Parts: sequence; structure tokens; C-alpha cells
Amino acid sequence: MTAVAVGTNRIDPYLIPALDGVAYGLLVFVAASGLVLCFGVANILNLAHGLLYAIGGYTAAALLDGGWASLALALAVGVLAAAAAGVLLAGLLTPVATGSHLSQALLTFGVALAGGSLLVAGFGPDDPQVQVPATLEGSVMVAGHRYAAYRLVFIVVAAVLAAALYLVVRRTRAGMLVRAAVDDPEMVACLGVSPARIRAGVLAAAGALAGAAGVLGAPIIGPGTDTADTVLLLSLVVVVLGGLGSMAGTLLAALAIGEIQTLGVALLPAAAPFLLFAAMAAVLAARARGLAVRWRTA
Amino acid sequence: MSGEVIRRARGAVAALVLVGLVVAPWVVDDYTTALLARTLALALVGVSVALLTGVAGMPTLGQTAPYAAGAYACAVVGSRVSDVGVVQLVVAAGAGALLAALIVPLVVHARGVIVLMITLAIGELVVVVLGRWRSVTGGTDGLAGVPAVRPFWGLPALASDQGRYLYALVVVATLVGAVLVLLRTRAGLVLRAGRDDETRLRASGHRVAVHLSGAHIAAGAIAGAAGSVLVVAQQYISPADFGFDTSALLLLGVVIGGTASVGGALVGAALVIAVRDWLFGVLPGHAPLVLGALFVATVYLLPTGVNRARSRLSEAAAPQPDPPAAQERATVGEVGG
Amino acid sequence: MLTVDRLCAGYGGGTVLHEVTLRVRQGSIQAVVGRNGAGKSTLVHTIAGLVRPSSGRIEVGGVHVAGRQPHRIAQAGVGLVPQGRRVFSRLTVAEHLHLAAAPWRARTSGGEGWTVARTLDLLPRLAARLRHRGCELSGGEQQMLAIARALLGQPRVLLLDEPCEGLSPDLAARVRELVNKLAADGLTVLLVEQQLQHAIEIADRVAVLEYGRMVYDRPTVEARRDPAPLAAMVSIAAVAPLPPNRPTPRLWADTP
Amino acid sequence: MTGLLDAQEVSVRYGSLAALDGVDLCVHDGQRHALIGPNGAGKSTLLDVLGGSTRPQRGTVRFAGRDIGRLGPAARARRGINRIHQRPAVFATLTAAENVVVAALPRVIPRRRWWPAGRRRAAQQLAGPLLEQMGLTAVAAVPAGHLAHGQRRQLEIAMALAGRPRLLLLDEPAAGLSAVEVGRLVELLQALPRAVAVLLVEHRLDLVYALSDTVTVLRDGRTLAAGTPDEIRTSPLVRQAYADGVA
Amino acid sequence: DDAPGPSAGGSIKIGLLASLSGTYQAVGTEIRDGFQLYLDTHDGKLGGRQVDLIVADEGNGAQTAVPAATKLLKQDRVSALTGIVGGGSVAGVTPVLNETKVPLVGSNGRPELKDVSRIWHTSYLSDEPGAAIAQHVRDNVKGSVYAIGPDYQGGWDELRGFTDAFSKIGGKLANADGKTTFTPFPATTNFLPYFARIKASGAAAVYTFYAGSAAVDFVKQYAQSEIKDIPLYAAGFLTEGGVLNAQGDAARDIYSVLNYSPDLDNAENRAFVAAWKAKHDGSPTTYALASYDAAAVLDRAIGAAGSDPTPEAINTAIGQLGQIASPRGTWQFSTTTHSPVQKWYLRQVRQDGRALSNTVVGDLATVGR
Ligand SMILES: Nc1ncnc2c1ncn2[C@@H]1O[C@H](COP(=O)(O)OP(=O)(O)OP(=O)(O)O)[C@@H](O)[C@H]1O
Ligand SMILES: Nc1ncnc2c1ncn2[C@@H]1O[C@H](COP(=O)(O)OP(=O)(O)OP(=O)(O)O)[C@@H](O)[C@H]1O
Ligand SMILES: [Mg+2]
Ligand SMILES: [Mg+2]
Repeated sequence: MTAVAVGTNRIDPYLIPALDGVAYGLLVFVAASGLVLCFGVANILNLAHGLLYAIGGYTAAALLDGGWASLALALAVGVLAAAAAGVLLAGLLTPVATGSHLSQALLTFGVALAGGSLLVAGFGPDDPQVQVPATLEGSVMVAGHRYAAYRLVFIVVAAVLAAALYLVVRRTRAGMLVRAAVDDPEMVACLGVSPARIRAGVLAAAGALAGAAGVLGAPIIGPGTDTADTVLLLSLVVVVLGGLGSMAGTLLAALAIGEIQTLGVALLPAAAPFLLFAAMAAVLAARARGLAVRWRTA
Repeated sequence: MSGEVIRRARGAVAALVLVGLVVAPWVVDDYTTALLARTLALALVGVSVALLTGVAGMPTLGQTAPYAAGAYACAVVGSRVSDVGVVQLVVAAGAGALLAALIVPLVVHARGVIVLMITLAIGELVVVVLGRWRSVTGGTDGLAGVPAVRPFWGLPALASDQGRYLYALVVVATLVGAVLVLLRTRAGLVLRAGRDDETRLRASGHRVAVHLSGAHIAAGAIAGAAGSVLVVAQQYISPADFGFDTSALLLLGVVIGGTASVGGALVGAALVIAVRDWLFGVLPGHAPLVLGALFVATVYLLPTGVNRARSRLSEAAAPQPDPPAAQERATVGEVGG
Repeated sequence: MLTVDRLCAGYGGGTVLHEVTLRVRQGSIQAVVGRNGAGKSTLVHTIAGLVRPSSGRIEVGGVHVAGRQPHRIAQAGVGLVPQGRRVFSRLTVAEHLHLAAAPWRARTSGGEGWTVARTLDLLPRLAARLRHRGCELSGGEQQMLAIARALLGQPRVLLLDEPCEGLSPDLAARVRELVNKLAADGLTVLLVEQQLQHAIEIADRVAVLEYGRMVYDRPTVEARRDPAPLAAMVSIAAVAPLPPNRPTPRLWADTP
Repeated sequence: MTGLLDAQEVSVRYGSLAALDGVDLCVHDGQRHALIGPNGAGKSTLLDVLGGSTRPQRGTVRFAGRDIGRLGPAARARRGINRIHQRPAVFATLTAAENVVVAALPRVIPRRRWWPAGRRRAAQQLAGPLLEQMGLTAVAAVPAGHLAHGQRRQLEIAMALAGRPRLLLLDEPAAGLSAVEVGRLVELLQALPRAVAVLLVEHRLDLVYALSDTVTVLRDGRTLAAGTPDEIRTSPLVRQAYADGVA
Repeated sequence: DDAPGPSAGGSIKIGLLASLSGTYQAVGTEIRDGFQLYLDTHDGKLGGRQVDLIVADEGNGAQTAVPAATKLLKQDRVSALTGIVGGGSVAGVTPVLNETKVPLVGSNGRPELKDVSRIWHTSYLSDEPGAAIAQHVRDNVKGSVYAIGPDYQGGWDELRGFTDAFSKIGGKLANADGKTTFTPFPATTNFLPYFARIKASGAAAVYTFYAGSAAVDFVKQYAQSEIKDIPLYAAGFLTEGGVLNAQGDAARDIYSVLNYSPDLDNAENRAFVAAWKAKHDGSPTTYALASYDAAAVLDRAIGAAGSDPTPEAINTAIGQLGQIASPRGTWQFSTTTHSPVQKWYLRQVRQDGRALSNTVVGDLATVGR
């Protein structure tokens, strides 16, 4: 009996971090989902992704008043606004569509810088308050520990999103077109589909996803001067770690990041500042080496 | 023929710019001179970024790592060992090369965006280490009070903005010249070939990993040397000098300049950094907005900037096939299998 | 059906095609031959919209399409089998076929429409490779896929840029046979082909491009009747075996 | 007697598909060996195995008496195995001349070894005649990415030759070449010194019979037949193999 | 030409460097507005001279602050410099200040410096808030206290101030190894794993220091976590200014220590708060106050510097100011550290009408060396 109790006690402090790692990882996945589509699948390097998320976040802060109706409204407005921004971005990107990642980076980084400061100019430099519906505001008991209810809800949202994304990319004609356009846009055009339309569609969808993530994630990664950068960096890390375009890989990477940021920090507090980037460099380098070897053997 | 004209014109422009840079400190005020000196350091890092990104095809966000290694090595040597510029420069370049050599195993097999992310991670890790290794680096607030540098044994210490600027100019011009020479050798040719098609390069018998490692270490040494120029120009360094935004701006500057062109990288990186620093002074609060708008505008004003610069470079560097008369003199030695 | 009139096109600064004129009637096959670098692919790409013409007219079924975007031209019924296959390396064969199939597109050419089943029937090797990705196919299989992809778009005008490159001789013959049959059913074909005898075998007209200029354009019956000028232009005789060890510039002077 | 190149029991599987299934192949010094077979027979895969870019699951590859099975493509190229790819692979932003120079570098050593530029100069001196032989002199200064398809193939052949091969692996060198260029290619291959062995993959049987002294027929990853061109030409088995590939 | 000092018209150039973009924009804006408020309420004059205020953007830290400061000092040739949000920026600007011999009257960040002969601060030293509240925590908390803060110079100093003073008077830290827990900054946005450790440590209270968006994250997550009932003490920046709005109800009841609160009851403060509210939404913060005081310091120093207020003269005059009346109560510069010797207040977040506000609930020690 006592042995069991000691056992649970040793695990107990890590229970909540582990659970939170899942929730946090899923939040990161939701935030990154737009970029998975845009960069991972369609190979458009969109450094304004964080900006699209921030648009959703600020919409949430402006519209949410603690009621469910406001949540629905914010979601609708945030998704629309961010999708519109995505289409705008696609229009801006047209001249460099055939160019390299680097010129896309130049353009989208510029948009992110300018758009970010416009957002802050519009909404003020202070972090705005985000009021979620009262039912979600509180905390619930999980295995004898108090845990934020809102984060639990996220687990469901992210699971739905991951499944939907997988189906769209792998199973629909639209998803195939997007992947084909990455390989050879000219040949896609010769099939009678405009690559520019595909690009606009991808960026609109990515924007919608980012907007939704921004609204839903606002209580956790809230809108503020740094939000865009934080979200962009995390998303890029997750998308690249996940193997560029693989939905399962991205989800796994997001969960790993979540656990590293929570359980890892709880277990190895001294290494906390190094954990994320060291793990990322190690995984990517190991995988690159693995690919190089496999490339040679098979 | 037109290639010849373009080359002449480029040479003339380069010479003009160089002359302008030499006389600049007597024409402009101290602030601009100081700004220029700092910009030169960053432009030199830009060259090392271009070497990797454009020439070797390995886009990097982590050149701030060897840059920081060089800067801190120089600062430590400068305040504890020697105030001679040449010594500091060599130590800094060595530190940069050493760090780059340590990083090589991580990146040499990776390509494209993966390199970008690995180098980003390394850059961030280096910043964390700089912030926490307080006994050497002074922590997040940085290191101040590095004594003024004397360029060479027996020369006086550089106390004025002009002196520091000219020192930076000499160092940067020398190193850029060295890079240009390097790129004209077969090493440069093989690097460019690897950027195009690595499989083909391997099938021709080149050790791709060796070439890439060499490029990384050379770029690391250049970035390290740039670090020592920064210390001289600014007399103060902190981890903030080597953060992500520096890497990002450098990469963007290099893209603006045309990734494969050293001169372009120099100009692009210098422009981006100088414009940023200048904007923060003259347009308080709106610098990011204007900078962002400038980036967007650049893409449209130089729609093919990258490619145009690249094709121009390859045109200029194309070897003329030997005339038939030279065929008899073809010397081809035997190679052991 | 397909009319090209005084077409000029090129890349960057240089002009590659100089005033090329072609008239391909519906249901006929126009062959284009010429040396490497003569501009055959440039001609095909310009018709497909991948290269912008600097002057001249291109008409498909009476509609002026020069300078339109490639997807518009494809929608006008132009199908392309490009040189070098250009299959989508990350899509499986099945996905290629699914993507290329445009069942809703009104079929205007004769014969029954192309379905996935029918293409697979024609190219049975593909049927066994449905789950392979484009980059995992052998060269010939990629070529088959490129042909299948173009057919499934239900084209009215088919541009074939060396469609038999990399196909085994029997299969190549079969593809030519198919092209012949499709033309008989009303499809208009522009065929770029290196092997003159193969071109003449099925084409109604044959044209020769030299340095971007059309230097020869006659009905094949005429070419068969009087093969000399054509043969001189593309020197088919060169295929005959040469005596071994004829002296050529020695590269290995110092090799034992 | 063992040959210059000796591959035994080579098997390559991709999932459930056996691209190569226990193939033996021997190329002797100076031999002109052709490899034919219907599409998807495994010809290119075999060349990949010999060139080192694919590692077989089973089987050994010996070259000049040494086991080279563990060497990568670069090491094999330095030992004298040079190849062209079925899809022409060239350095797109480098000029045609530079392409040849790069390909020549690993195997040339200048007379004045101490002078760093000497090696490159020696390689450049090799590039001129090679380009001329392939009829590419006019486009020597054009970036390879701007060449026509056939020109790229010719360029890659020049690059393979620049590597001073002992064994030349040619994957459909005549595909996409015009009649004149094919003639030139045939001439070039026939003029190659006997010290250079050639393994030729080609679908144009007229060329195969004109150029080779031994022919191996692959089908579905297995060796179907091997012999002199005359034997193969008349073999009903081979005819059947090709016909099956179509049906 | 444009030599330093007043021009014929009796005007004087002052440079203000603050983060007007980036992470610390909120603080930087307050600093600019505080200084401007003083000018606006004093006819745009300092020491009787018309002020030509030149503002430059500090950005996110030293690498943008140094060139901006260089411009103010070497191109605009200001007679004094003020503002500066980040401690790192002050360190970076120091070499240029020494070269140009211009005084800095900083209004926020304050690194450890060897030579402060030309550097003054109207805010505080980073370790002072902690030192000021240590006794109160020791007296009121029954048990050990968990110390946690961000991992950078400011965080180290803030927490050291508390833990040193707290240990000296016999307090015990709950942290596992007896050392403060530092969280990666600014990377940490999720504090739950740390809360799990705090819970496991059995602490009776928590002392912390965060500012900006990290403060929002910390407080909101704290309120939803399983340690939400453990009392939270903090350096005042945790709930200061705009972050309090974003935190909302989650911030209720948090104790903090600061040198200022808008509800202080003195004549200067009433005037200051009224003037502030006339121009801006909400109440002034300690950042605005410090900048307002920096202007007051310059006002008196320039006035005292005589007919030719050179930077040197201004610097000398600042050293002789003595007591300064301020909305926070009177204070004076320490002769050794050149930062204020001032009183600290204990505040608690309470409902004030419809909004939450930091209400002064007691006086703490007067701190400063
Ligand atoms: N992208 C390009 N940029 C510049 N020049 C090009 C480009 N593509 C082709 N060219 C040039 O245009 C000319 C014609 O090329 P094209 O591809 O049309 O020839 P082709 O007749 O199809 O030859 P092949 O039989 O080898 O395929 C060539 O001289 C080639 O160098
Ligand atoms: N990477 C791969 N993954 C899966 N299957 C492959 C891969 N590479 C080749 N294959 C399969 O192996 C078989 C042999 O391919 P290979 O390229 O060797 O054929 P080939 O004889 O060169 O044919 P062709 O004449 O068409 O070029 C083909 O069926 C091909 O689909
Ligand atoms: Mg062609
Ligand atoms: Mg093949």
C-alpha cells in the first residue's frame, strides 16, 4: 500500500505538466495548422503567418464579452478577416510566385513587420483582455489536480482540425492540386487549373485556419506585440520538425514541443532555456543524416 | 562584348563606392561615421551569409553564432590580453571558424529549409549561452569597456570615430577581396555547382560534404572577423546584437542584394541594417512599419533582383573555351584510382 | 483547327522562333522535326502558353489564344505531353489520373471520351504502378503517365513533344498507332519527333525547323515521293554504322 | 577471368516490387556492353547500383578487382566509373563550359601542382575540345539551364567523358538527340579508346547492334538472355519479352 | 554651428530614447508621455528654456538603442539624455555617453555600472523592490516562500534583492535547492510546469517579478492553476499599467511593492494624476511617473546650471539638487548610486469602482544607498 502511494507521489507532480503538454502541444498545432497547409503542403514560405494569427487574436479581444454568442461572432469575423488577409497576401505574392523561398520570405516578412505595427497602432501597445465564456473560464479537477477548463476543450478542437486537414490534403482533388502545383505549376496550368487561383485558395485557407486558431487560442497565447513572432517561430519549428506537410508528423512534432516545454521543463528545470532549440537541432540534424544515409542505400 | 561593358561598369561603380567610403569620414558627421562603421561589420557578416546561402545553397539563419563567437573572443582578448587589432582579428576569425567547425556535423547533411531551422536553433542556443555565461560574457546586459584598439603593434590606439571607421573599412575590404578571390577559384565553382545539383556533383566524383564543410568554416571565420570589427566599432556588445532579428535582417539584406553576389550581399545587408538603425532614430515608433513597407517595395522594384544578379555573375565568370590552338598544350596528368 | 501564323518567341532577350507559320487541320497530324536546339520545344511551349510570343497569331478552333495564360489555353482544349515527362514527383499514379481526368469537360473530339479505365487499358504497366509516386517510376513509365495525363484532359488539340522518348520500341510503335487512330477520330495533333522515319509513318504533313525558322513544310505523301530534300535537311544517313576507330580528336593522349 | 566490373546476385526491392532480382553482370576491359529490355525492366536501377547512388539489398559489386559495394557515387567516380542519367542532370546556373570543368576537376591534376589555379586551368583546357566534339561550342557560354533538352543530354555526355572514365555508364544517351547528333554520338563512342569500357542502356536497337559487342537483356528485374548482338537480334525470347512489355 | 548647449533663442535640446516599437512599446510610450506631460504642464520649458525634445526609438534592445542614441548624442548633440527602457540598452549606450560627456537621466532600466558619474536614474535599482518588501513577507507569511522570476539581468537583480534581504532576516525559501527558479525569458509563455513544482514544494507564498506579456501569462495561468490559493507577492510591475487590464479578474488580491501608486495622497500626485487623466485613458504608472520626475530633475538642474547650461554644468547641477518633491513623495538622489532614496508602498489589486486597481494598503521601508 505505502509503496504504491510513494509511487504515485513520485509521478504525481508530473501528471499535470504531462497533460498540459498535450493541451499546449495541441494549441501549437492549431496555431501552426495554417502554416502546415501553406508552407508544408503548398511550399509557400509565409512569414506573415503570425500576423494572420494575431488578427484572429485581436478580433477575439475586441469582440469577446464572456458570452457564447460573442465567441461565435468572433470566430466568424476572425476567420473572415484572416482569410481576406490571406487572399491579399496571395495577390502580393503573385510576382514572386515562381521565385525562390527567399524572395517570398522577403515579401512576407515585410508584410508581417508593417502589418504587425499597424495592428499594434490600431489596438494599442497593451495586451488586451480576452474574456472567454464563463463556463470555460474556470478550472476543473483532473486526477485530483486543478486544471484550466479551456485548455481541455482545445484537445477536442485540435483533434477535429488535424483529421479534417489530413482528409482535405490527402483525399480531395483540391489537396492533390496543391501538391501538384508544388512540383510543377506549369504542368498544373496545362491541366487547365490556374496556379494563381490555387495559391490564393491555399493562402485563404491558411488564413482562415490561422484566424480560427487566433480566436480560439487567444486565452492562451493572447494578442500582444510579440504574439505574431512567437506564433510564427513555434509554427515554423513544428512544421519543419513534422517533416514539411505530413499531418501526422506535424501533430507529433507539436505534441513533442508541448511536452518539451512542460514536462521537459518540469523534469530538467536547469536545462529549460536550452531544451526546445537543442532538441530541435538534434532531431533535424539526425533526420537529415538519416535521410542522407537512406538516400545512399535505397 | 556587352558582358565586357557590364563588367567594366561594375568595376567602375565598385571603385567609386570604395573611394566614397574612404573619404566619407571627412565629409559626414560623427554619427554617420559611427553608423557606417557598425554597418560595415554587419555587411561583412552579410557576405558570409551570402557565401552560404547564395553560393553554396545552404540558407542560414545562424551566422550570428560565429559572429558572436568572434565578437566575444575579441572583446575578451581585447580587455584581458592584447589591444592589437591584428591579434584580435585573428583570434576572432579563429573563434568563428572553430564554432562553425563544431556546427558542421549538424548541418552538413541537411538542405534547404532544414538548414535554415537548424541554424536558427543554433543561433538561439548561442544567445542563451551568451546570456547565462556571465563570468565571460557579462550576461544579458553585455560587455562594455573594451579598450580602444590599436591596429598594429606600435600604432596609436583608435580614439575617434574616423579612426575606428577606417580600421573597419580596411579589414572589411581586405576580407571581401579575399572572398572574391576564393570564389574565382575552383572551390567557388564547385560550390555553385553543388547548389544546382548535388547528385550530379557526386556522380562526377566531388566530395560534397568536404566542400560544404569548408564553406561553412570559411564563412564562420569571416563572420568571426566581422565580430571583432563590431567590437571595435561599437565598443560594446550584448547578446541582443546576435539575436534572431539580426539573422533575419541579414538574410533579407542578402536576398535583396542577390543571394549569389558578394557585392550585392555587401550592399544589401549594409542597406538593410543602415536603414533600420537610421529609421529608429528619425521615425521613432514607425520604424518597423516603414522597414516592412520597404521590404515589400523592394520585391516589386527588383522583381528579378536575385536572378538577374546571379545570371550576370555567371556570365562574367564564364571561362572562355580555349581556342583550338591551345589544344596541344592541354596537360592532363594521370590520376591514381 | 490549330493555326500558327508568323509566330516569334524567345527567352529573355534572344528570339528563338522566327516567323513560324503552321496550319493543322482538324484530325490531321503535323510532324515537326529538326536538330537539337532548333526550337521545336519552344514552338510547342509557345502554343501551350508556357512561353509568351513576342508577335504572331495562334488560333485554336478559330479562337485567338496567343498570349493567354496556360490554363486558359488548356481549357480551350489544348493538351500537352511535354519533353522530359514532367510528372508530379510527389503524386501517385492514381492521383495523377484522378487529377487529370476532366469528365465534366465537354468532349468535342470524335470517338468516346478518355476514362481512367481506358487509359490504363492502353498502358497496362501503369495499372500495376497505381500507388507509386511519380519520382519512383522508371523513365518509360513516366512517359506513359505523361501521355495518360494529357489524354485524360480530353484535348481537341494534342501537342506531343517527343512522346516516344524512352519508350521501348514496341510500345513506341503502339503509341504511334494510337495517335494515328485518335487523329482519325478527329483529334488534331502536333507531333515533335526526332526519328524522321517514325514521323513520316503517321504524319499527314512534316515540317522542319532550323535555327527557329520553318525551312520545309510539305504533305508526307510528297516527302515520300521525293525524300531527298527532306533527308538532306535532317541527314538521316548519319545513323548508319561507321567504321570503328576512325581518328577523332584524341582526349586520352596520355592514357595508357 | 573476371572483368573490369563484376556485379553478382544484385537485388533491389522497393516494398513488394523487385526492381532487380539476383542479376549478374560482367563488363570486361574495353568491352562495349549493351543492356536492353522493356520499360521498367530495371536497367536504370542497375546503373544506379553500379554508379553507387542506390545500395542494393543483396549482391556484390567489384570494380578492377576491388569490392566497391560500400563506396558512394563520388568515390566510384574517382575510381573511374562515370555516368549519364536518364534524365539529363546538369548544373543549371553554370555555363556549359563550367559544367565540363566541374566534372573534370576530380580527375585532373595539373603539371604545376603547387599553383592553386593550375588544376582548374587544366580542366578548362579539357573542356574546349570536349564541347566541340559534342557540337556544343556555340553554346559554351550559355547557362546549362537554358539549353534545349537534347543539348543537355549532349552536355552530360561531355561531362561524363571529362571525368576520364574507365567505365562509362550511359542511360539512353541517344534519346532526344536528332539524327545528326546521334551520328555524332555514334562516331564518338566508336572512337573511344579501347581502354574505356562502356555499359550502354538504350531502346534504339539499331544503335545497340551497331555499337555493342555484348548484349544483356533484362526483364522484370531478371536477366533474360545475354549474347552477341546477332544472337540477341534473332532470339524469339527477346522479341517476346518486348512484346509482353506492351501487352 | 550646432555645438552642444543652448542656442541664441535660449532653447535647449533634450534627447529621449524609449521603446516606441516592439516588445516594450507599452512602457516606452508611458515614458514618452510622462516626460511630455511635464513639458505640457510647464509651458514646454525646462529651467526657463524652451525645450527641443528629440525622440528616438530604442526598439527591442541594445542593438537598436545604440545607433539611435548615437544619433541623439553625435548628430543632434543633445545636452542631456533621458528615458531608456532596458538595462541592456543603458549598458550599450554608456560608451557613447562617456565619449560625448552628456548626462543621462534615465527613467527606467538600471544595470550595474562601475562608473555612474554622469548617469542618474529617477526610478529605482532593480534589487530595491524585493529588499523593500522582504520584511513584510517575513512578518506575514507563515512558512517558506517560493521565489521565481525571468532569466535575464533584470530578473536576476529583482529576485536577488528579495532573496538576499529575506534570508538575512531569517526567511526560508521553498525552492528545492534553496535557489531562485528562473524561467527562460522571453521564451516562456507557459508557466504550468513551474506551478507544479511550486505545489510540490509546499510553499506558503510566492514571490515573483514579471513585466509585460509574461506578467499577463503568469497571472492568468496562476489563477487557473492548482496553486491559485497560495498568496502571491510581487514586484509592482507584475500588475502595473496595461497588463492589469489584460489580466482582469485573475489579478485580484495580488500584493505588490512599488515606489508609486496613483492613489497616493499628496498635492503633487493629485495634480499629476489629474493632468494625466485629462490626456490619457486610465491612471499613470510608475514608468510615466519616473519620466515625469526625470523632466522635473532636468528642469531644476538646467535652471541651476546658469546662463550656459552645458552638459557638464547640467551634470554638476543634478548632483546638487537635494530633495525633490514628486507625486511619489519627496526623494533624493543617492550620492553613491545616483538613484533615488525613496519610500516604497505595499499595494493590493482591488476593485475600484468598475475597474481593478492597485490600492495602497501600507507603507514599506525607505530604501536607497
Ligand atoms: N529557358 C530557356 N532560356 C533561354 N534559352 C532557352 C531556354 N530554353 C531553350 N532555350 C534555347 O532556345 C533554343 C531552342 O530550344 P528548344 O528547347 O526549343 O529546342 P528543341 O528544338 O526542342 O531541341 P531538342 O531537340 O534538344 O529538344 C536553344 O538554343 C536553347 O538554348
Ligand atoms: N524509388 C523507387 N521506388 C519504387 N519503385 C521504383 C523506384 N525506382 C524504380 N522503381 C521501379 O523499379 C522498376 C525498374 O525501374 P528502372 O528505372 O530500373 O526501369 P528501366 O529498366 O530503366 O525502365 P525504362 O526503360 O522505362 O527507363 C520500375 O518498375 C520502377 O517503377
Ligand atoms: Mg525539345
Ligand atoms: Mg530507365
